[in-house]
Amino acid sequence: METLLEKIKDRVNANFDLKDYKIYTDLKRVDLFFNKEHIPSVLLYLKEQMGFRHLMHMSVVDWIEEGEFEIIFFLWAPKEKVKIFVKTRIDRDNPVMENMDNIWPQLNTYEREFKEMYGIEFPGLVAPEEFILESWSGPPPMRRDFETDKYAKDNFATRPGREDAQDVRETIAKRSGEDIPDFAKKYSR
Amino acid sequence: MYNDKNKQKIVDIIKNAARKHSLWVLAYGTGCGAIEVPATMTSRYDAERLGVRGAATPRQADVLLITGYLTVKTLKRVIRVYEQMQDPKYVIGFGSCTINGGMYFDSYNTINQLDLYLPVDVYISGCMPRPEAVLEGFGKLQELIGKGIANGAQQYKENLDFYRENQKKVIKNWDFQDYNW
Amino acid sequence: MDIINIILVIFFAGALITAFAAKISSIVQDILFIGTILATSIIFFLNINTNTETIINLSHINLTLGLTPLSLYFAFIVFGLAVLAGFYAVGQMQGKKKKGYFYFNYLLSIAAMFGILVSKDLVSFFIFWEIMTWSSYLLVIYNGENVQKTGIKYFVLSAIGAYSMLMAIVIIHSLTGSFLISDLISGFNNMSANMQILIPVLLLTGFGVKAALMPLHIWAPDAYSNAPMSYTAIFSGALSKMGIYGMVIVFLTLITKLPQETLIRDIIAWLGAITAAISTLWAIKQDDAKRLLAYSSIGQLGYIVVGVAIGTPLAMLAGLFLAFMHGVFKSTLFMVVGAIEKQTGTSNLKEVTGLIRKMPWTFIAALISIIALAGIPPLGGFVGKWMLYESLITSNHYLLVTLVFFSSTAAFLYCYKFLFGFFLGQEEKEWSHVKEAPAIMVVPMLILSLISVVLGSFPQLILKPINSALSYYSLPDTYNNLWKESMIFNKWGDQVALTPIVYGVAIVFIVFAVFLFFKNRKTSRYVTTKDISTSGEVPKEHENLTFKENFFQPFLRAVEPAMKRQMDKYMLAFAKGLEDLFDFTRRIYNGNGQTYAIYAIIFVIILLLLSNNLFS
Amino acid sequence: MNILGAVTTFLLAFAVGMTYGGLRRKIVARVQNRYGPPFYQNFIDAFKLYSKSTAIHHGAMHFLGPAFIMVSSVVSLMFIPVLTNNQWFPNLNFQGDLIFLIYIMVFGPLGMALGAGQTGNPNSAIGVTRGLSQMVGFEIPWVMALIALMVQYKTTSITGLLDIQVQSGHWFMFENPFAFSAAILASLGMFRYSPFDIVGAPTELASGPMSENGGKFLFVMMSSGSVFAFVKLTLIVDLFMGGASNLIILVIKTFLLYMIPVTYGIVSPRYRTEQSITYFWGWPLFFGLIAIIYAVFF
Repeated sequence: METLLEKIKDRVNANFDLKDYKIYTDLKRVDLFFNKEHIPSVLLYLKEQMGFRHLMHMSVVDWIEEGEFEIIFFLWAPKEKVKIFVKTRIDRDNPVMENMDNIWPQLNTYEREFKEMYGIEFPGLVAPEEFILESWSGPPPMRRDFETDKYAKDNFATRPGREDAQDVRETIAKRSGEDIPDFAKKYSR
Repeated sequence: MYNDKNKQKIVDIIKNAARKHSLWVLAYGTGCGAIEVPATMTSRYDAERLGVRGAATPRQADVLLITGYLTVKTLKRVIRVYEQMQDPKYVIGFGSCTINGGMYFDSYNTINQLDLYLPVDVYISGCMPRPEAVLEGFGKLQELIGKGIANGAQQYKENLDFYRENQKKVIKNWDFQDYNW
Repeated sequence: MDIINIILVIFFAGALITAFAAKISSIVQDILFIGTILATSIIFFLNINTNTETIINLSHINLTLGLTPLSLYFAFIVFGLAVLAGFYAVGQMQGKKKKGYFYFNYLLSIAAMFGILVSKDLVSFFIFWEIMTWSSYLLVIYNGENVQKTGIKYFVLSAIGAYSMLMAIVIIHSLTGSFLISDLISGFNNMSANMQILIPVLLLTGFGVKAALMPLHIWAPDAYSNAPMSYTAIFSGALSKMGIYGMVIVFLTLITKLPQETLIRDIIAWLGAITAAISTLWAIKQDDAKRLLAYSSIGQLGYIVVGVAIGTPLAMLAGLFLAFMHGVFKSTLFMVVGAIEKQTGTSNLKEVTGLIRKMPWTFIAALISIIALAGIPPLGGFVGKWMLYESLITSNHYLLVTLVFFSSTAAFLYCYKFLFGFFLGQEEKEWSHVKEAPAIMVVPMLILSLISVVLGSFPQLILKPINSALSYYSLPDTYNNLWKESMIFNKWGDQVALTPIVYGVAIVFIVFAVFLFFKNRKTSRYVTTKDISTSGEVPKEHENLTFKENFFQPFLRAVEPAMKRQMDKYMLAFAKGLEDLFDFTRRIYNGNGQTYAIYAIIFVIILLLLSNNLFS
Repeated sequence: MNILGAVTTFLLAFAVGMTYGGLRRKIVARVQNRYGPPFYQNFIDAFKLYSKSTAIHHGAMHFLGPAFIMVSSVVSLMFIPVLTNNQWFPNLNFQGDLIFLIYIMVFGPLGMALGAGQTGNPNSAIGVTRGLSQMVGFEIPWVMALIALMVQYKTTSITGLLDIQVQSGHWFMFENPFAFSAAILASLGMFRYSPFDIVGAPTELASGPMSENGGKFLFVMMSSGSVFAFVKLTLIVDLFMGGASNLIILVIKTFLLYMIPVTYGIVSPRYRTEQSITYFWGWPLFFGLIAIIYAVFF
C-alpha cells in the first residue's frame, strides 16, 4: 500500500511540479499540493491516465489568517480504491478559479455553490439562475468574516425577549428556584 | 377582529362546528418537522379520527401546517400557497423554528418569527414536537374555531399592507401577482 | 323543360360564369356563387315532386332523370350542406388565390351529386359519378401540396371503383338490354347465380370506395385533410353519403333477392365495424385536427355501413339517421377547424391552446357537435346510436354490437383530445391576439349545431322522410311500431321517450348551474390559467404548463397490437410486389402512384378472372 | 314524474352514498389498525366544503363541468327503479332503457373532463386522459354482461328485467353467473378505488381532475360521486340481485355489493395506467364472452 501511494505520488511528481505532498497509509490517501494554474492539467491527467475517474467532492476552506482560500478536489480511483486530495490555494481578495466543469460535469453544481457562498469567480461558468440564495444582497455568507448573527439581527426581526437565544434551562431553573448541575453548566451559554 | 361566541350568529356556530371537525391539512414539509406528520397521521396517533386529513392542493385545504424553519426561498412559496387557499383558512406554526428561529436563530437565510409574515393561529412549540403535541395543537385550533376566534385570514386581509411590508423586506425579488380571495 | 334540367343547367352555367367572373371582381364572384347555390336549392325545395321523369335523348341512349323518396332524403342533406358550407366558403376563401377554380369545382360537385341522386338509369348515374369524382379530385389537390401522395391515392381508388362499376353496368346491359335501374331490379331474379353474386359485389366495390369501406379507405385521411375545409365539410358530410346512397339501393333491391343474403350482409357489416374500430384508434393517435376528423369520419361511415348492411327496418332507420347526423356534426367540426386555421394559421392540436375565451361561439358549436358525435343524450347523435345498438341486439349480432360499442366508447378519447387541444388548457401568450371568426363563418356552424340539438328531441322530423323512402322500397312501415312522435322503440317494444329526457337533463343542469354560478358570480373573480397549484412555485412566462405530448399514450400502448398493421402498407407492399413481378413495366411506369395504377387494373382483371372461373 | 318523488330519491341516494363513503373510510382505518373517523364524517366534510368561500374561477366551463357531472348522476338515478314496486319512486323508469343508461352514465366523465380542462392544470389533464382510457377499458365487459342479459331475456328495459326476476323469483346472478362476474369486475373499475385509482392518484397527480376545485365545486363533485355510487350499486342490484322490495333490503344488498370493491381496494396497491386498462380485457372480457355464449346457447 505504502509503495502504491508512493508510486502514485512519484508519477504525478514526474509530470507536474508538485509543491508538497502528504501520505496517509492507513487512510489509503495522498494529499497533493499544487499551484493554481496546474490544477486543470493535473485533474485531467489523474482522470484520464491514472484511473481517478470519480470526483467525490469539491470543497473550499477559508484560511482568513493567510488571506487565502484553499480549494480541495476529492478524487477516487475505483480500481485501486485509493483517494487523492488535490489541494491549491488562491488569493482571498480577488478569488478567481478556473472553470473545470468540462472535466467533470458535476463540478458545475459545486462551482455555482461556491460562487454564491464564497464569492469565488469561475470565468465562463454557465449558471442559469441563482442556485441557493435567491436575490442575495450582502457579502458571501460562508466567508469567516461574515457576521451571520449581525446580519440575521439586521434582516430578520427576532421575537422580543428572545433576542439572545438564551438557554431556556436557565430561565426554567430560575423560575423554579433550583440550580443547574455542573455537567449541564458547561453546555449552557 | 375579535368576536366571541355570544357575538356569533347561529349559522356561524353551525358552520364552525362543521369546520372544526373537518380540517384538511396541507402539510408544507419544509423543515425536519415533516417527519412527525406521517407519525401523526398513521395508525399510532390516528389524526383522522379528529377529522384531520391531508389535502392534495391549496384549493382544497383548510389548514396550512408549516413544519419547521423557513428560509427566505421557501417563505416565498409558502406565502403563495397560503394566498391560493380559500377562506376560511388557518395556519399552524410547528416547532420552535417558526416561533423564534429555534436553532437557526442566527442563520443568514432563515426567518425567525413566522407571524410577521403570515397570521399564525396556533403555535406548537418544541424541537421537535412529538405527535401528542401536534394533536394537542390541532385540539387547540378546533377549540378556537369553535369559539369563532380563529380568524387569522381576516386579520391578514385587514392589515395586509403590514404583512406585505414585512414580506417584501425579506423577499427581494417580489414577482408574483397580488392576493386572490 | 323540367325542373331537374333547369336546376342542372343553372348549376353548370353558374359554375362556368363564376369561374370566369374573377375578371370582373371578387365580390361579384362570391355573389354569383352564393346566388347559384341559393337559386338551385330554392327552386328544388319549392317544387319537390317525386313522380316526374324527364328523358334526355342522346343519340340512342336515353338518360332518365327523376326523384325517388330516398334520393329526396339525400338531396336534403346535399342541398342543406351546400348552402351552409357555401356561405362558410365565401368567408373562408377571402383573400385566397384560385377562387374561381374552387367555386367552379364546388358547384360542379354539388351538381354532380344532385345528378347522381336524380339519375334513374345507370349511364347518367355513371356520368355524374365521374363528374363528382373529378371535381372532388381537383379540390383535393387544391393547395398543391404533396399531390403525388394524396391525389394519386384518391385517383387510383376512385378508378378502381369506377372500373368495377362500369363493368357491372356493362354486364347488366348485356344481360337485361336496358340501362334503367328499374329494369335491373325487375330482371335481377332471372339472372344466373354467379351474375347475381358478381353484380352486387362490383357495385358495392364502387360505392365502398366513396364510403371509405375498410380495404378501400386509404385515400380518405389524406384527401379529407388536404382539401379546403369548407369543401371537406361537403366532402365528408355529403359526398361520402353518395356511396351510402348506392349501398342502400343495392342492399334494398338486389341483396334481398339473394340466397346468400345473410352472408353478404354479415361480411359488409363486419367490414364496417372493423373500419370503425381501427380508424377510431388511428384518430386517437393523430395530432393534426384535420387528420383526426378525417379518421373519425371514416369511423362514423363505418357505423352507417353497419346499419345499412344489417338491413332490418330499425337498422335502416339507424343508418340513414346517422347519415344525416354525421352530415350535420362532422361538417360543423370541419368548419370549426377551418375557422381556427383561418384565425391562428395552424390546425395542429399541439400548438393551439386555450381559445375558449377568444372564440366562444366556435367553442359552443364545437362542444355541441362533439357531444352529438359522441352520441351522448339528449343530442341527435344519441338517437342514431340507440337505434343502431337496438337493431344489432334484436337481430342477434352480439359480437358486432360489442365491437361497435368499443369503437364508439373509444371515440370519447379523440373527442376530448379535439376539445382540449383547441379550446381548453393553458392560455398561452402566443394566441392572445386571436379574434372570433367572422360572422359569415360562425353562423353556419351555429345553425348546424342547432339542428343537432333539435333532432335530439324531435327525431320525427327526419324519421318521417326516411320512413317514406324505405316504404318506397317496400319495407314495412316503421311509424307507430319503431318510432312515434318523439319516442323510439325496438323490436321487443322497449322504448326511449326523448322529450322527458330532454326536460330532465335541462332541469337538473339549470338547477346546478344556477347553484354553482349565480351564487358565486359576484364573489369570485377570474384568474388566469397560470394561477394554479404548482406547489408554491411561481410559473414564469417561458415555463410550459401545457400537457400535449403523448396524449393518451397509455391507452395507445394498451391497444398497440391492433395498430401494428396498416392497410396502406399492405397495398404499397402489393404494388411493390407487382413492380418486381412485371419487371419490364418499370421501364414504362415508374414512381409510386403509377404502380398503384397497375395495381388498379390488375385488381379488376383478377375480379374478371374470378367471375369467369369460379362462378361458371 | 312528480318533483317531490325525484327530490326524495335524490336525497335518499345522497344520504346512502355519503354514509357508505364514511363507512368505507372507517373500514379502511380499522384495517390499517386505526380508530378511524366517525361514519358521518363525509357529511361534515361536505357541509364544510359547502360553507367555504369560492373566491376564484377559471372560466365558464370551470363552473359548468360540475353541473355536467351532476346531470349524469341525477338523470341516471331518475332512470333506475329504486324499489321493485314502482309506485314508490317511479321517476322516469319507463322512459329509458339500458343502452340509454350506459350513455348517460358516461356523460359525467366528459363533464369532469371539460371542467378540469379549463383550469389549465396539467395534472388535471393527465388525470382526465387516464380516466377516459380506463373508461374504454371497463365499459367493454360491462356492456357485454348487459348484452348477455338482454339477449337472454329478450328485453332491454331495466324494469322489464327487474319484473322478470320478481315474477320468476330467480336472480340473474344465478341464472347467468358469468354475466354477474363480468359486471362485478367491471364495477371494480367504475368505483375507481385502488388498484384502479389512477385518475385522482393521490401523491402522484395531486387529486387529478379536481386539483383546482375547492369549496362548492368540490362539494358538488363529492355529492355527485356519492349519488353515482348509489346509482351503480342499485343498478347492479336491480339487474342481478332481484331488486329490493323495501329500503332495508336495498340497503343490505347494496352494502354487501359495496364491500366487494372496498375490500378489493384495501388489499391491493395501485396499477399502472395501461395495466388498469388491459386488466379489463383479460378475465372480465373472457367472462363477458362466456356470458353471451351462455345466454345465446343455453
